Amino acid sequence: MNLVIDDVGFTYPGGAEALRGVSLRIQGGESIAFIGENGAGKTTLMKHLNGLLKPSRGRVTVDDWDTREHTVAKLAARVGFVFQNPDDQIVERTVIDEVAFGPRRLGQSETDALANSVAALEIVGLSDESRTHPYDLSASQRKLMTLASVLAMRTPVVIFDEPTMGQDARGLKLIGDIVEELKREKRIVLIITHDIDFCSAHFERVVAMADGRVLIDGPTAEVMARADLLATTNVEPPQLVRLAQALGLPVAPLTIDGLIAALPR
Amino acid sequence: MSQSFSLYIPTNSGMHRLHPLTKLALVFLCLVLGLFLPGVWLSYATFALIIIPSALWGGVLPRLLSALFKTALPIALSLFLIQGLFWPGGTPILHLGPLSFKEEGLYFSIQRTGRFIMIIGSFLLLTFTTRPDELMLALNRHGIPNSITYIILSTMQIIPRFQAKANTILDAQRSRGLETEGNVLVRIRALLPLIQPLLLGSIVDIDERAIALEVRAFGRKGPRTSLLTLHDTPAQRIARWLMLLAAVAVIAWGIYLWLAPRFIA
Amino acid sequence: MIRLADVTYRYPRATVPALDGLSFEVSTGQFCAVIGANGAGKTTLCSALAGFVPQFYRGTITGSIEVAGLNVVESPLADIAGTVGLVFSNPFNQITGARFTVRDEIAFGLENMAVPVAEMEPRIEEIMRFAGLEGLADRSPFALSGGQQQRLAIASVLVMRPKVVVLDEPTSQLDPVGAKEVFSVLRSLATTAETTVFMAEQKLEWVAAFADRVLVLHQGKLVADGPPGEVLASPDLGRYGLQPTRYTQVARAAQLAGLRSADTPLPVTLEQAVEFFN
Amino acid sequence: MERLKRDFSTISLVMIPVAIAINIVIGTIVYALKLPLYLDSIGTVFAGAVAGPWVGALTGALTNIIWGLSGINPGYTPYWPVAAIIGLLAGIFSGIGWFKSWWKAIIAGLITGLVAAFVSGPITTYIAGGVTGSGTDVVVAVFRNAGWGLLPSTWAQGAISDPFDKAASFLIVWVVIRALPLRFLDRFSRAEDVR
Repeated sequence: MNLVIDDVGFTYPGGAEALRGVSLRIQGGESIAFIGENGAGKTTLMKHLNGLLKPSRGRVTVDDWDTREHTVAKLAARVGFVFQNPDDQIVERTVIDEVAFGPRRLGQSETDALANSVAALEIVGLSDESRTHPYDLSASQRKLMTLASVLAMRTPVVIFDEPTMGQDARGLKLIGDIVEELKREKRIVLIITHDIDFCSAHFERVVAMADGRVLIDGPTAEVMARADLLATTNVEPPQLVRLAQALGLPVAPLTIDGLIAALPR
Repeated sequence: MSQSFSLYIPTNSGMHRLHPLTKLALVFLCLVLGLFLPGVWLSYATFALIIIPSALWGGVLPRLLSALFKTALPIALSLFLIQGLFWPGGTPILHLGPLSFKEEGLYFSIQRTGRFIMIIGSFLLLTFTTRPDELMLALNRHGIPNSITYIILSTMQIIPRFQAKANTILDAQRSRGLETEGNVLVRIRALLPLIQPLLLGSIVDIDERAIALEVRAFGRKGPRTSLLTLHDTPAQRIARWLMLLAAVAVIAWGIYLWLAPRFIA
Repeated sequence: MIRLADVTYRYPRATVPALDGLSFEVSTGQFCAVIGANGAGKTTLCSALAGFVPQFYRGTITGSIEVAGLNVVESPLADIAGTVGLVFSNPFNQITGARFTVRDEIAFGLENMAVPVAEMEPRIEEIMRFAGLEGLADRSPFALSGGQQQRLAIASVLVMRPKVVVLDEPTSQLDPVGAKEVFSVLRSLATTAETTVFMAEQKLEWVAAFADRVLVLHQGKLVADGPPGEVLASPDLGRYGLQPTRYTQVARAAQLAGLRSADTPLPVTLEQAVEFFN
Repeated sequence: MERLKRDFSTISLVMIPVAIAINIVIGTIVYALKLPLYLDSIGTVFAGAVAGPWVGALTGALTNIIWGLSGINPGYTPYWPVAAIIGLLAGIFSGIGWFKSWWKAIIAGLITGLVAAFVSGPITTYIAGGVTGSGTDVVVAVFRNAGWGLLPSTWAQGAISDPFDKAASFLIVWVVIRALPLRFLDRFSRAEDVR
């Protein structure tokens, strides 16, 4: 599976130009964090990958499919997209049915849909809640449930929009584990986030966007070292990088061990 | 997308500067004229003599005419076709193959179209030239309870938010493979996954919205002040009374015309 | 300014208490943060300080809560309104929608309290400057960014001059820069205006940098209480589902690796960490 | 009186704008989807069901007034009494427990649709000469051609389209109420009538 975004421009019907020529190539197994200010075009770009939006110019292809030639419902089998607010999708009366909603729509057999849903709930730590009403979960659990609802679709590409918002330490750890598991399965994981510490801990590649364009695109450590560029996207470097900079160390460490190793002995 | 659900056009004409109640009285008079004037042509005459000059003064005439045209055209067409062609026992004046336009039906259609454009035209005049919050403040000062004006104003502002939310819900469900395009049955089936999150999600939010109101002392009894100020003049006050008197006179005349033949007979 | 004595509260239909035997006091002008895992009772505690628990949510409560001299368990909500301000995380739900401009939205609470217009205007100007909303007075509240909307929500409550402001995760839906702005507004509120600030929060880095005092809730119970440097560096933090800041984690790792003395107190902020390592 | 005060709690005041917005937003979407339904009173029916007939009536009436006042659908305003009656009836049917089963909800919707058609007939006749400018006007043509009077033809048109639409709306509200956790339903004054 690979995604190709080729010089994509997009203008909303109202006339707002949200993307001004974005080109990216994404290979199977890559994990990429998209950062940048609200309105920089991150969500607009992600919506191009499953066909919710079709490019005004340029081309988006998911393997051999040009997104303009396929409906969202069809593209959903290849690209799973978790929206920011769980309340925008809840239709079923139990957590398990809610998670199975996508798999059933994609035409998975009932047995597969249920098995995939059970497995997805296990991953997000909600196995005990499968018979619970979604609205009887806490807001942070509802968010985890929506992650499960896309995991269960077993798509080769998974997109998360701000998955860590409102999560505590346990939730962060769970979501981190999910990302690692998806990476192990060689799926493409894309995330939109403001949580720079989370993105530096789990993502190999970072794309910073501003004003409908790609500002920087590169390995995480390289991007994190560019405090000047990050500042223009309303993002501060991760705590470890800031500490290293304040100590005058010549590295941009992404892990605690990395910083310790760089300390003068 | 506009910020509130209203076609108010913010310019600074003399019409705009009138006290909201003056405009409301004018609209009331227009409604009465539209509904109670006898004959076929009088409503067109009052439309030309009151609504058009007022709209011109307010700088909203082109917008008013185009909005009016869009609303009234389907009704007028339907009226002329249905009541013109199928008026039982009418006098045929124009033959169209097996069908014919009846004189009574045409008269009836002209009259009702006139009535309809008076009603719609006067609403549009009010909407285009009156800030909704000023109108509500004026009504509030004249005995309409605070709760009603709160409901009307906040509804006007949450509708655009709900429209956006409905679009997001649609996107979220399509991303999970929900098919929304196709035959009537497919589209009807797509309705519940759209309606339910919209309704449930907003009911869940009701708690917070109610608390936010209480925090701002909305539940406090007793008098209130208002930062918004309304400008009134003695001339406008007199004009309002005159318009009300005129409206009452027209109603009385209309009732007399309706009753007189019955009593004389 | 805030005094809780043995407060236990259960939501209707709930089997376990959401607040369990809470007792503490917060003095005037203090910036007090309450932290804890999701479900620890932070939101319930915030609602209780403003009277909505139990008056709005019903349920059963024992013990006493006094805020700014009011018995908030029993005083009518309309009386609590001007004295205790409450702000929560979703800015959209806090905008009344009944006003069409930022200025009128801020005025809403004052109008309900029948503050004369002549007095309203300078108060609104002042609070807009304080919250960094200058130049936005005539905009629609819905045309603002999330961070601006949240500062509007805070300004709309502060303009009523409450003695205590309670905030329930006010930065959770904001980007990092927006979050830091909110923290610094609250810091100067506590310092210069002597308003007591009580805030539930997840972003420990900012809690460490801005708060005077930190409470830790765990399953409805108060399990730690003290200055940020002490509470946030405590080895117990993990037991309550919380993760110390990276600064603390690195410093602890350095101690374990024998690079720094185990006696030096652990840092919780960037400044302290720089000091720790130099 | 005490009951009425409870019906018009702060919760209701906040719920009414939400219900009106639901009416208008769903109504607009359904219209755009070109479905043979209006579904522009789901919010009204919900409000009536959970907060009583008077809240329902107010929700209905204000929906049409706001829709008209916004300038977007000025032709709807004169129908505010119809919308009010739909809310009122939803509240009354909820009071006698008809929202507790799906088939009773459908019957309640059918009856409400008939009443709505009855009330809207004279308004349509007086203001717009019996037509609505939509496809169902064909029905009026057929009855007029058969020699029916103005008002009866308009009634016939309404009686064919309204009950079906209201039955669908009542059924959707029944589904939504079933899906709503008790914790949230409890906030409303008539919660015990619907579950």
